[in-house]
Amino acid sequence: MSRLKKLYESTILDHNKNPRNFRVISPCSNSSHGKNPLCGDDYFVFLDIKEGIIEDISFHGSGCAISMSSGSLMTTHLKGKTVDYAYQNKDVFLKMVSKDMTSEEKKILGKLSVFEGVKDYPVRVKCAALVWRALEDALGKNKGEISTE
Amino acid sequence: MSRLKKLYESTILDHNKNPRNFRVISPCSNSSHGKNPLCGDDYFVFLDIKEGIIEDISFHGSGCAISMSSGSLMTTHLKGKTVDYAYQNKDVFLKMVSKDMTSEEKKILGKLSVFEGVKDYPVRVKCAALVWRALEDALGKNKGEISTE
Amino acid sequence: MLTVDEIRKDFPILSRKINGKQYAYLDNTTTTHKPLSVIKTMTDFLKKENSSVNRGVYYLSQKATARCEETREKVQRFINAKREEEVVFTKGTTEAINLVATSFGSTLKKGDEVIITEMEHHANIVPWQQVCLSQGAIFKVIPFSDSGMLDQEAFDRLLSHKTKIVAITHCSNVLGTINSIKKMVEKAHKYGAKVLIDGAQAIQHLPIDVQDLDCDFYCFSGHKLYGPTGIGILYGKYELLSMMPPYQTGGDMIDIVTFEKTTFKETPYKFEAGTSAIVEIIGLGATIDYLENIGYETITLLEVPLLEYAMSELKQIEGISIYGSAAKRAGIISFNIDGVHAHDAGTIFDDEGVALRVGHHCAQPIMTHFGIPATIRASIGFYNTKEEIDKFIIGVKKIKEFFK
Amino acid sequence: MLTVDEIRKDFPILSRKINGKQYAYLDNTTTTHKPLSVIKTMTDFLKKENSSVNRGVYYLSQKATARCEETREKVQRFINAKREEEVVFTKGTTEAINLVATSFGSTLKKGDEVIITEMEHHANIVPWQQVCLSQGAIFKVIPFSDSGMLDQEAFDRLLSHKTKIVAITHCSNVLGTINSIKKMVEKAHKYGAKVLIDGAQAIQHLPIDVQDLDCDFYCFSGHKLYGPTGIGILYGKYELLSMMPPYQTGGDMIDIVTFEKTTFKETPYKFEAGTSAIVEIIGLGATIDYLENIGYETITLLEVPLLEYAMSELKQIEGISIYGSAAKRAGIISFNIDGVHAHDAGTIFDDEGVALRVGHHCAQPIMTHFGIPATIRASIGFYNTKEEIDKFIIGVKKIKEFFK
Ligand SMILES: Cc1ncc(COP(=O)(O)O)c(C=O)c1O
Ligand SMILES: Cc1ncc(COP(=O)(O)O)c(C=O)c1O
Repeated sequence: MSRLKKLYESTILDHNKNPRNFRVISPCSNSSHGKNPLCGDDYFVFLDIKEGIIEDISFHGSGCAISMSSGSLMTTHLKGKTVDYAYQNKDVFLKMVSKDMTSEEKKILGKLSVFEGVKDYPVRVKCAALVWRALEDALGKNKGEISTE
Repeated sequence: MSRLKKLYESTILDHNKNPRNFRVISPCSNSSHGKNPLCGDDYFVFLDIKEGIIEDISFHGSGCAISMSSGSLMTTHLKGKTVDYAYQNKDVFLKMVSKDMTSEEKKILGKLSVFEGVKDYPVRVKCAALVWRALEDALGKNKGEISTE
Repeated sequence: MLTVDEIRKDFPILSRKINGKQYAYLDNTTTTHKPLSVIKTMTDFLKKENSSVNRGVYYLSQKATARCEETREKVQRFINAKREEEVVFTKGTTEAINLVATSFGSTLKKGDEVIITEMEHHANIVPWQQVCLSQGAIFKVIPFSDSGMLDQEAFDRLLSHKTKIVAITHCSNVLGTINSIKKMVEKAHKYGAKVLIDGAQAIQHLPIDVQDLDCDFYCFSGHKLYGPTGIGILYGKYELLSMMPPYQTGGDMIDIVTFEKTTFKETPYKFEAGTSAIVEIIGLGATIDYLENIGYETITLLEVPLLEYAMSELKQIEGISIYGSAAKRAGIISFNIDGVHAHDAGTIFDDEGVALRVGHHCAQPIMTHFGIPATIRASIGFYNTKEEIDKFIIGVKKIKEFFK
Repeated sequence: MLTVDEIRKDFPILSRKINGKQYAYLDNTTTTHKPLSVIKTMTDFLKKENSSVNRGVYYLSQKATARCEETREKVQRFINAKREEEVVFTKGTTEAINLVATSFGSTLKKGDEVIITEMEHHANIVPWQQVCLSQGAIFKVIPFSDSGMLDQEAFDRLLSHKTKIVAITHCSNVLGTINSIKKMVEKAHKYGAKVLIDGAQAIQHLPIDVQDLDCDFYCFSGHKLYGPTGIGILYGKYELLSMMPPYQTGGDMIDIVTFEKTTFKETPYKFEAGTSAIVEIIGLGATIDYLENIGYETITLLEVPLLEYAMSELKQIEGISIYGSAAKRAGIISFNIDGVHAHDAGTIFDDEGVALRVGHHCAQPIMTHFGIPATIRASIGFYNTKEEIDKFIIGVKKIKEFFK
């Protein structure tokens, strides 16, 4: 069970029960729709970006504890930050959930490193990554739709 | 080789080299086209029947030694005989090439019993049977086409 | 009667430790394990008799051909088909349904109707949707009730002389419901409609008699019947198969090929283009031998008490939603634990050594019906034990605890 | 370099006595034997790791999924495809060609042209004939010369901007000819036509580099590559596979299913409906490992001297007609003995312990070309020996004697 406790870290369980920024921003400057048809995870990510700064960010939808808490922690982590910072964090996050990290990289992610346990569960990687993929898509083009499986 | 010598009995080899009744009867009362696409055996059987008597019978086409000699011996065996006799011989012949026979049945077939060795070669049964199947078809309807495989 | 302990000796994989953990295998709906006799038959063939079929005059090739045709006979007997020619080898249920939807479906005309049910697996939905699109036919759906029963009155209303084909699953792979096929076939036939039965799940649990059911087509897969992957069966009534055009084309299914025109063999060969899945066909033959030796009576006697036990234990746990409660059902239990996403439950079951499936089970319309993204599904085979059910129930309780 | 004696240890079936007789297996064009490592990989999976793919969150299911995807990567590397997504699992060459003829073929319009060659296997004739019939496209054929060479000038004349697809065998299963694919692809591409290569025979003898050939599709079967039955590969360029509609539909290849509309996954999954031939895919992975370990250089060094020896011995016998004498050729020898029907010869070869094939070899147009009903075909694999060729030559002489 200890490996499992690492996956379902208490922060994760908390953010799953009480997801932060779990709402729709409308109108917004950027958004995307991410879904994983295999397990039914399905989220929208909304951003309000002004001059390179993420002034507001939220997400909405449904899915497993990993994807839900990932959305909650991602939005918490990125609010008020620059778009560049978001891109950088996305890269490091996606690396973390599948590979080993340097301690430097770990520092960048801060609280997000609670998702480190995911890399021991290859089939759950896409759950943690889904909202980040949607974020990437939203940043790239203004409205979009993506699917991970 | 002895099993093989039984299959390729000397009568069979002879009738293969010098097939009897190897010609077209035209016009004729009954005919049929029999083929076995797998090995390319391809024969026509022609009959001239008057009042239940096979006044003339021939075959033409190409194929292996077993099918060729079968055509030659069948036509030799049936010329001048009744249609009923042909039907009866067909049944006994088809039985012989796949099952054991009684000595009585063997007597009916006469020379045709040289094909007894075929039953040890299941894939060759259809070669021996082809002209007989065509005969059956020709007797049933007036012109036809059949295929064995 | 064989006991489960005896049967489990034929499936050593069931007691194998994986990463130090012994799994309770409760994913028999997805695929089943294969008895040693089936594995050995396939291995022996590969090691000692490997050869192609329908082609050679030499000994091994004749023998391989005979063994494949022997399997056809075994299947014919197993499902009580009238003739061998009614048994077509496919690569699985999905291909069998695609074959019928494409070949028989090519006779559909604009305005003709195809009826399926709301509880179908995608394999028995999408091919019909596609053929309706291409032929301009109309696609209709029989709904089911929350208890998992097909709405027979709706079926009566949907049926008409426009109905050309009805495609129904014999047993739902999510709800476990065993549908009243015989009655539905009778109704459909009154309107001249043909009926295809998706038997992928049913044949694992019930003896099948296609003549008694009087269905026009019946499909199933080897790998869900304790047999090999890569092989399945399409049963079709002789008159129908005879008049249907071929599906895939190529070697072994043709009569004569010229560049102007090609003529095809008779059924079943005209539907079996290319080199057959020889080893898999031979393995399927051994599978049928194995199942006939156990017998469906024994299968029922082993499975039903396990299903009843699992259901009664599960119902005693609070906060569990179970989907499907038909009276006639197979050992397939779909449920959710309140407040827990099925995918999270799946991960914990794995940790606990319970192999089961979570997701939409290729039956998204059933998820839509209940307004859920996924279910947890435990499915019982004749080789499962009460201890394995206990392990599963403990897993459910741990998950509740974990996410409370 | 591995010697043939070492290699033969991997194929004990080659030295097995059948009815007291040891066979020279010279039917490698029809199907090949499987090395022990392939059989063991499949058996081990069935005994220890059996599970379904793409679905489960539990350990074995994840592992099975990973192993199937590993095979996809191996195939990609083996034929030097650019991306994994270009490798589609099918049940064999025949299905791969049918897939392209149906899916890509659905884009053909009235008056478009499809070019094949006179030396194709039925699998690369009939699907194109059928799609031309249904789409109103025009079917054209590149003839070959009596020596078994494609008429390149005729090809130049047939090509035009109307040409949409050219389907050519890499290696003729009757004549042994290895066609100049790269040059022909180049010509076809000048007119914007796509090229499908039937690699069923070639890949047994030659290393394949699809990027170098620049072909658009390449197809082959496991069972002709010393691997399992029931599995084959369609390689297709990513851009083409991406834009092509699905072929069969059902589970595992869909994105979202509602009764109104279904959306599909990306390539390769959109072409892989239903439960995969898991065991066979894993066996194909082991096959590629085995072949890479031997290496195509060794294969050539083993096969070519046998072919040359067999040819020179055969030519010394009077009254033999050999069909095909291309300079670049594989170890496939088709011939007839004057005055002896191929089928009679086949029976005597069997008696002599020589396993080879007689018939039209699913290439009736080649028979028509030479005005013959059938040929005797001996085909050489890397595990054959000089002694086996001697046995074959003795067989030829005995047959002549028998029917003299
Ligand atoms: C050149 C060629 N193409 C296609 C095929 C068909 O392959 P399969 O029967 O494995 O689908 C064969 C073998 O029979 C062949 O030799
Ligand atoms: C009811 C039902 N139909 C069809 C299928 C498809 O079977 P296969 O994937 O073996 O083709 C399945 C299994 O996935 C099923 O449960």
